[in-house]
Amino acid sequence: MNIFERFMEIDRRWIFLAIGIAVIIPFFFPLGLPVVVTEPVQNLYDALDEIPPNGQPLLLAIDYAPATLPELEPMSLALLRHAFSNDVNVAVLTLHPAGYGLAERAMNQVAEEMGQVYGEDYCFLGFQPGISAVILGMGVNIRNVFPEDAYGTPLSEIPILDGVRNYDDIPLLISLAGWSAAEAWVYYAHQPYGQDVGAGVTAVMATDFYPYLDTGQLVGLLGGMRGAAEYEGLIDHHDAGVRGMDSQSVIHILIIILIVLGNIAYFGARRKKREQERNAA
Amino acid sequence: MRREIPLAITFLVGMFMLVDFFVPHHAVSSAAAEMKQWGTIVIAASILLGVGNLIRVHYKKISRKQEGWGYSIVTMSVMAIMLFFGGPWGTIQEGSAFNWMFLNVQVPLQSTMFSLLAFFIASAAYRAFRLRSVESSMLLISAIIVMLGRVPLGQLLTRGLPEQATLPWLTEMIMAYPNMAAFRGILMGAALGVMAMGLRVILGIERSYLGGDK
Amino acid sequence: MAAIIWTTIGAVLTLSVYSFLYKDNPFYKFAEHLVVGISAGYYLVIYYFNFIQPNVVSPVFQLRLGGEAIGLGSNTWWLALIPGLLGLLLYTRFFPKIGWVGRWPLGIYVGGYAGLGLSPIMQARVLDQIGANALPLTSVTNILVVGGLLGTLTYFFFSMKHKGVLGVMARVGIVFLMVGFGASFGYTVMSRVSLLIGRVSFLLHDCLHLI
Amino acid sequence: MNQVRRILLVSLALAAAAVGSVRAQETAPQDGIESAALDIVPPGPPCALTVRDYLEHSDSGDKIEIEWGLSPDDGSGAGDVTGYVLSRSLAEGEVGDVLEEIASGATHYVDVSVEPGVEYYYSLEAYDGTNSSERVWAGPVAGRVNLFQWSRLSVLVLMLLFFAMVTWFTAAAGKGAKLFVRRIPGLNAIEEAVGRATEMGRPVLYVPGIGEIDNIMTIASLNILSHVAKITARYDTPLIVPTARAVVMSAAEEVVKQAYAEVGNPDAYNPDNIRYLSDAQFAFAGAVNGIMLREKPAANLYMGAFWAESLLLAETGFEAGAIQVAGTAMVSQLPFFVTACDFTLMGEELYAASAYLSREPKLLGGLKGSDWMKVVSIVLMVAGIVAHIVGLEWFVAWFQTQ
Repeated sequence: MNIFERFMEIDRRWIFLAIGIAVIIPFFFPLGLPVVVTEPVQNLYDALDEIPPNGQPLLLAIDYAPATLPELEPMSLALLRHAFSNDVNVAVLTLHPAGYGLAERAMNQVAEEMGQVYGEDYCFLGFQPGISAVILGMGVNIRNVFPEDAYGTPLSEIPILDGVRNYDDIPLLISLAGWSAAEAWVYYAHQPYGQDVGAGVTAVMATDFYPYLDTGQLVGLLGGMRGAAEYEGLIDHHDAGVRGMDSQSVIHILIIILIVLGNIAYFGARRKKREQERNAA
Repeated sequence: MRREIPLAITFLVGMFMLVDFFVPHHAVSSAAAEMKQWGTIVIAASILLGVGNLIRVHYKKISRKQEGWGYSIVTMSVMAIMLFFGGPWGTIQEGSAFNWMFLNVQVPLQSTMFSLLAFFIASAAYRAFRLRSVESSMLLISAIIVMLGRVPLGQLLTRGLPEQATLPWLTEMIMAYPNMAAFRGILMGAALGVMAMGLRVILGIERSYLGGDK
Repeated sequence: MAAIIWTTIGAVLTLSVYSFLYKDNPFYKFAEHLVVGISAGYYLVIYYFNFIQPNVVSPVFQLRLGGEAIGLGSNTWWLALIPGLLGLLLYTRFFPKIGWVGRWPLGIYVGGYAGLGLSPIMQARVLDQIGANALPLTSVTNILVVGGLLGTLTYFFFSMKHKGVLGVMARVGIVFLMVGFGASFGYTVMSRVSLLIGRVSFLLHDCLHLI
Repeated sequence: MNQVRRILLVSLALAAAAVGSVRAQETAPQDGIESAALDIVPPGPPCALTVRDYLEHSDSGDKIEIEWGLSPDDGSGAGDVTGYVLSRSLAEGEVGDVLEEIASGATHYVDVSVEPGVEYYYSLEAYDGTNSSERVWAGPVAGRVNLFQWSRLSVLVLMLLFFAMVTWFTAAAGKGAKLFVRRIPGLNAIEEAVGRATEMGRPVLYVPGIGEIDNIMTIASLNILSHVAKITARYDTPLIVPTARAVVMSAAEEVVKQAYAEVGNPDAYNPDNIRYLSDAQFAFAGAVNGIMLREKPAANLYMGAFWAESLLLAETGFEAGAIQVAGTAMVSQLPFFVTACDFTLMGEELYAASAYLSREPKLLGGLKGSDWMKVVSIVLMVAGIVAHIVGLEWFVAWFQTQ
């Protein structure tokens, strides 16, 4: 067995160890590499930027569960920071039963950081079970589905929701989800009611959403931690997204090096095999 | 009779839901909404079937002292604890013991299992991406371009080149065109497959899910 | 204090799962059986309180007692009985004589969702996609998209042999599929690494306070 | 609404300030506030108020469209109209409730809150901040319930065409017409994998995905499961089916039990091998990984709807040395199955496989119908491209339904 063959059959635990080390190192030695903004992110940024201040609210559906938190929470924070710094009102809700605490956490963190007042700048509608039924119901009247906010206040007593009846009064809706919720908003809010929908999804889901961008069913898209990092760049507030990108760089390069080494070993081993065959013949 | 009734129900309900899409009349949509609600309740009610199966399998393991029966005790006892916290004596609100168990045990366990994928994706790439044939080369090349184009370090590699030669641009191009075309093809093909099968389900030709024919 | 205990438990469980990367071991087995047990209890409780109680139990009991109407389907209290009964029918399978009745709720559920899905799928996944793909062949990218879709669709022809023109097109389709798979594989790496970063930051930041 | 009110308030303040400054030049001010004397001239009324049932999109009869001409003082004339107040009532001559305050310059409003079939009367007045114009009236009008969503006509047409083709081929197949179906490479692999497990005397693991039973992929998977169960029943190979949904578990039990009975080996059926593990995605994946490492199946079949757990399963299965065949229409998971498994049924192949395996002519008819629908799709697409070239944009717009 020559070195190539041995490398071909390398115990994959060495690969695991290399990945483990590669992800930890940038936590201690940040690289701070610049992030290039892509078009779907820019489009979402522009759509939010065009919402008139202190008027009809942005509807932010924080639909993620804990499993996709590291990718999607930086998006929530960046979007909320952008909205609040433009004085855009925000109504937050969630369609995921496990999303309640996460939505509240992101909302409260940014609201506190930027001195926003509950009810006058933002509000939290909470969770309602049933995905399509909730989305379709809101198209008729939001109050049918959410008669009161998450803390029991009737919606009519929340100033920023004054005069907000259904999607006609929502300039933009953004769903952040690691599952099919973002698609459900497209199907049940955009399709029947023409609501402008933007989405933030995990990087793996982003590929599924490209067709929707192309057909105009989505106004913009944030894909994974990278999307969050780009948005953080646009609003000039670097956070977990940009920090995580350093670890990403290192691991991506590591995997590519592994693939290249694997191929060198593959061809090396194949050549040796051929030589042996020739010698045998 | 035993076979016809469920098939007739399937047909009627299926056709009604099909019609719902085309008829804006609120009588239809509210009846459809009601039926959707029923569906979710049926599924919610089924959970006991599953948990019953789980209990049976683990109970057998424990009573027969099969290999690993100690772990079965773990499963059964934490389930009992969760039921106790969330059951009639407990509450499931924020800050309750039930919620704490969920947030501090189940959530970290699940997300850690999810994150194992970071390791597995590397080992799968190492093993499978070989320049063996035209097809596997295409797989490898597009994967490498996209991997480089997605991260800042890859972007630095082609900085200064005209835009059409930079890795992020190439990545966007691959994602937006060939990738989209391929996925649109799969999506359309699969949609037709789903529709043909859905139609067979409504018409009662397909009935494996009811547990076979007889 | 409580917070420290819970964080420590979280850290120990996290490391137990990672120990699986080395090999199957008692720590992993413990974590695996723990999460199965917890989630069984969790879903049982959540399904009851989120679906059964508000939509079946409450309407039936409250409305009969003359309370306020609640829940989505609450026009009449007996309407709420129907899904409750359907749910119960699932359990007739344990009684061989009436077991066949258990197929009714399945029929409603599967038939309903099959019917519900058909038209939106035709609309969003076929018609809209055709419309989006009807591009004037004036640029390289448009030709790529149209050609790629034609090829991929051809690959999925089942009732014709892939020979001649059809064979060439199906081959083009496979090449497009492979480029697409490679691209989305590469695209996904980032998402998976994000999760690992999340866990590592939990270990380093929340547990060990190193950063 | 809030915004309208704010606009009204701001315009009112501006108008008052403007009036104030004009007056200030004419007469010497006694004191600043008094000088802003109130405008006592009401604006001219809006003209030609018309109401009609909203027709543009087929609605459920809950919308009425209202149009009017601008007040002579809106934009021209005194130019001081700040908005319009629209009211709605159920009886002629009655003012009823204020429905909406509409900013000046608008001539159009859609009331989206009417009860279908009920007759309403509308009245509108112009408003200049202090005075209201005469009221203009219109009505009665009722929202008519539409029975068909016309914007979805193209969907219906294609659905009917598709159904017709499927039914026609199904009927033809039923009458004995020979339908050719090409070989699907992954299918033989399933049989080979099960065969190898039998040779090695090790179990077969069949994962029907984590989709609910309403997911068509799950239904296709149960079809394939029935076929696999028949092979394992014949050779007495244990078949382990872990599930993530209780209903899928009970359906899988029925399918496997049935298959064992059909082959004539009902005693070999072991109910403990059809297991519900967990509704939670990764708890399920973790437990299946445990089965792979501890019960050492020699063949792992993954058929159905999979999400992120796909690679978790497939990589562990590879490490455990099993032959792996996957099948899914989840586009996002295909890359992982393709790289980590020995064979993969991609997209529509999963549905085709389930029809193909049953070898029932009725099911093959559906395949033929789907193929012809692909031809129709391609023809439509080419027609769309031609339509773009010759400028018939309406053609493409017709099947883009939003």
